[in-house]
Amino acid sequence: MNFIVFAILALLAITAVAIAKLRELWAVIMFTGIYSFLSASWMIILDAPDVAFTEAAVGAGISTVLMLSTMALTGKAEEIPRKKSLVPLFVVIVTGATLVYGTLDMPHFGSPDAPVQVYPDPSFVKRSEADMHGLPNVVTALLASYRGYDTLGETTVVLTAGIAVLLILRRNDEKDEPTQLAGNKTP
Amino acid sequence: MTFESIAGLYNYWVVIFLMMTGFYIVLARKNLIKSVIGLNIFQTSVFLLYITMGKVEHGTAPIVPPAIAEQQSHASHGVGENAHAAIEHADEAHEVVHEVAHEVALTVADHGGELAHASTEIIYSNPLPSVLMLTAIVVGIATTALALALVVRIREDYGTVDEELILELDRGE
Amino acid sequence: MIDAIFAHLPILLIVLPLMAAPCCVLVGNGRAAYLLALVVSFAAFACSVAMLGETLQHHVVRYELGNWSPPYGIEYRVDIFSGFVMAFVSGIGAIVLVYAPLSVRDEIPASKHYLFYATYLLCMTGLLGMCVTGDLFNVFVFLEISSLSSYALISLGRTRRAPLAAFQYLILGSIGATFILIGIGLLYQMTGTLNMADIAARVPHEHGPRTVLVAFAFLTVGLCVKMAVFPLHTWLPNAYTYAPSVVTCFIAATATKVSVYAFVRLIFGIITPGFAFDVLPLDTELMLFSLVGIFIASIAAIYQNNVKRLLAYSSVAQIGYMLLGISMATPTGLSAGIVHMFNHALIKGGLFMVAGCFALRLGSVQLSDWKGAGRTMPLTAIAWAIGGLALIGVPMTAGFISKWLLLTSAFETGRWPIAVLMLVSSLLAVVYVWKVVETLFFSEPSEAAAGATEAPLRMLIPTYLLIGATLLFGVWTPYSAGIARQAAIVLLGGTP
Amino acid sequence: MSPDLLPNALTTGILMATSFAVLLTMILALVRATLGPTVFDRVLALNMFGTKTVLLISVVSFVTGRSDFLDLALLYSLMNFIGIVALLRFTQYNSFSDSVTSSGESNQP
Repeated sequence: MNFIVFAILALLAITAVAIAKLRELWAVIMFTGIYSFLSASWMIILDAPDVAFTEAAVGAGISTVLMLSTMALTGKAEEIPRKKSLVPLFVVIVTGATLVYGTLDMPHFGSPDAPVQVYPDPSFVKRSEADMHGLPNVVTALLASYRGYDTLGETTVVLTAGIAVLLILRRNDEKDEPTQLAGNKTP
Repeated sequence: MTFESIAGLYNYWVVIFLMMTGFYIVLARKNLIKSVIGLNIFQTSVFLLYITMGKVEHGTAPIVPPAIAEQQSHASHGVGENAHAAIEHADEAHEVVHEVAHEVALTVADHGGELAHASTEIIYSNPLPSVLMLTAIVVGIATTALALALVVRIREDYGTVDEELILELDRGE
Repeated sequence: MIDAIFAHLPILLIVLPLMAAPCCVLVGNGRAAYLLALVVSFAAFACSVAMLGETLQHHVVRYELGNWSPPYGIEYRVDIFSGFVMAFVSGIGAIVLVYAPLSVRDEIPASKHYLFYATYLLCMTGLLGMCVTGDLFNVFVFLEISSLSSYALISLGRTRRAPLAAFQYLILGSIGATFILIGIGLLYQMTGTLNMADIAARVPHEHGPRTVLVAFAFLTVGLCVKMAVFPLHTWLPNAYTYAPSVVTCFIAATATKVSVYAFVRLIFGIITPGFAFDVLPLDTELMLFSLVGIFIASIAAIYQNNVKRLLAYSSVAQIGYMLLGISMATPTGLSAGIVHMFNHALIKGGLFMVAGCFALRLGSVQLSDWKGAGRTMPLTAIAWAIGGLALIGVPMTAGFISKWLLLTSAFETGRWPIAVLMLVSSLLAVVYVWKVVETLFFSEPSEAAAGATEAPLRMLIPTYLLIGATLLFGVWTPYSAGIARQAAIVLLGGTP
Repeated sequence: MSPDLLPNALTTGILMATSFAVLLTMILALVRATLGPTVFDRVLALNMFGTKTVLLISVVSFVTGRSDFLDLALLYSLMNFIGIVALLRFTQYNSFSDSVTSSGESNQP
């Protein structure tokens, strides 16, 4: 199994760098889809098939289509090459170094006595067995019960985004143009 | 820095590298669509960070195999009965009694433990990070959709999606 | 029946605006949506005042959602501090809605009105949700609800720069939110729980503080973006300037305050002040950034010719005062920070309302168009003068109370230089407030101002409600500084 | 996990070899996709990459003995298909987009 993980990690890194380097936007978008696929594959190996499922459908599916259609609306968009500033690179390196520094005291990957695995006791899996009367998929059980309120919030986020997109893209009819346009108005 | 800690942490470092690549794309790119893409990569990598946390060695996905699940649903109803009774129970209640169910119940009978602990020998990874990330993925796509709508709007108004050109247009006003 | 309602107050507060928002979309009519939003926002205000009353009696009100007890389920945890913030956020939300219709009709196309009110309610839901919840991940979810709706609201501005400002805010805001998500993840990894009180109890201070430290740093940076603390404030001036007047009033008065609330919660409720201020030298850093921010933003405000932009820079400066109070970590200092959140919400809300009145009548927020408007629109102009005095911190106004508390705290902790710097920075506020007052009263009327009439009563009354409140809370403080002090004592671990 | 769900040594060996081959193909496809040079090279390479991901998931699900992950592979292939169709549509109707945006601009007098 190990070499599969290594290979997927390497592919992920290559894809990320390729996305940063490439200029043709459509290729970048497709690579973003690939990136989502790859991370979803890794998620399967990390025992999170539900997230992998959603990431593949949402990350690789919906967002790719959204981006491609945006590009269709905005016309051919190629990045204009410019002299690069070093400030972003500096910020990113500092942030990354901070994060790496933070990992030094983390429980090791997969460690069974990490706080995440030992607390709360009984674990979510055990608890949901009793509470959900043996619903097989614990993730679904959690999503709808203990963290059901987050799920309501998630639905609200989608509602917000839907209303917001309507609000932004809706065309103004001629008749209901604002009574005045910016600037001089004498009532 | 021992080899052990490198072996234990390299996953996180790769994830950090991925996150920072996404972050760099957001900061460095002047094309609005590309910024959104960078944001996407950044967020996807954070999902990976969470999922990495939930994984436990020799663990498996927190989906209880159907056979065991059925066994458990019985167990949770019949707490207090002994293991032997449960086997009988399972036998008569299900026409298709799975081997697995049988085995698990037998193991439990050997240990004399409680039925609620029927699945102790399977280690499950922590499901909570998965649950959180399901929410976060949806939040992420909502943000992307909103951002792209704004990009379309900006392009309608300015005729370009390049931030520097737009700022030049604004200065020229 | 009443008991049942009281038992479910915390969730009612969120569910009311949340459910009203899709209803607004469904009715599809601007007027009906407005009435619905108005009723619901006042109901939410009533709920949060009742909630505040509860917390004043019992100190902490807990509500387990779906009866799942923490750490498994999500818990609502309302103490005096959150009750106070909720009360003024929903109160200002309601008053801004009273003010809204004429300005909205002027600035936003009619076909979008019902969507506008729905988004407004969602924004309010998000802000209130951040205050009420006791679960860290839930904070993130509600933060995103409020952020997404505010991006959309800002993009509605009349000029083409509004969508661009919203986009820039979206990018920075999402980076901030992602930082917060990383911070939450690291804290979760070190503790195994997401419940704030539980994290506070379980967070390892001795063993392995490096991860906790980084988690804290990321949460701080993320929240600083949302608070618009000085070096990360770049989104704020454009967003406030180009957003429709009503949106600016609401967001300026509430959104940054709720982020400050989350930050205070983080320091005092999760990481504990001992860790934040003793293990980490956060107090000195925070003080430094806030002082630099106060000065740079105030000076920037002086040079602005767009009144909304001037007020926006002033907001960045005022956030500095709040952080200054928080960083002192004494009961007086913290209560100064908290009461300044409230006072500044009143003052800035009021001043942006004044700007909205002028924008309606003069069609512009450029200072050059406001020349001499004090003669034709005296009531509106006087409201500006009063609000400006409160912003400076003149005695008998609300601004004085918070600055007085800040000064007291600075003296108590022996930080003389800070007291002096604060007084100097108040002089900068005098300069930019006076600049506008001078334009309004002492220059020849511009073409637009000469023909202008007084702002309509429907807008003046809510404006004067907020401006009057700044005078009221300048002399009568049991319900502003008094509650803030109790909240501060509870946050610092005492009993009021 | 019951023993009969897990593959035996020989099967594991074969599965490992398969995944190795699939991964190698994925890397080659990715290289082609990055280098280009023409649009069609890239589209083909990306499509192939997606297909190989589906294969990899299937193999992994057999290695770990959880064949219930196979429906994920199905979803992946579906998404891959949608992505490629969207992409091709875009490359075909590239000119179409211009007319859309120009009509958008004509709204502003």
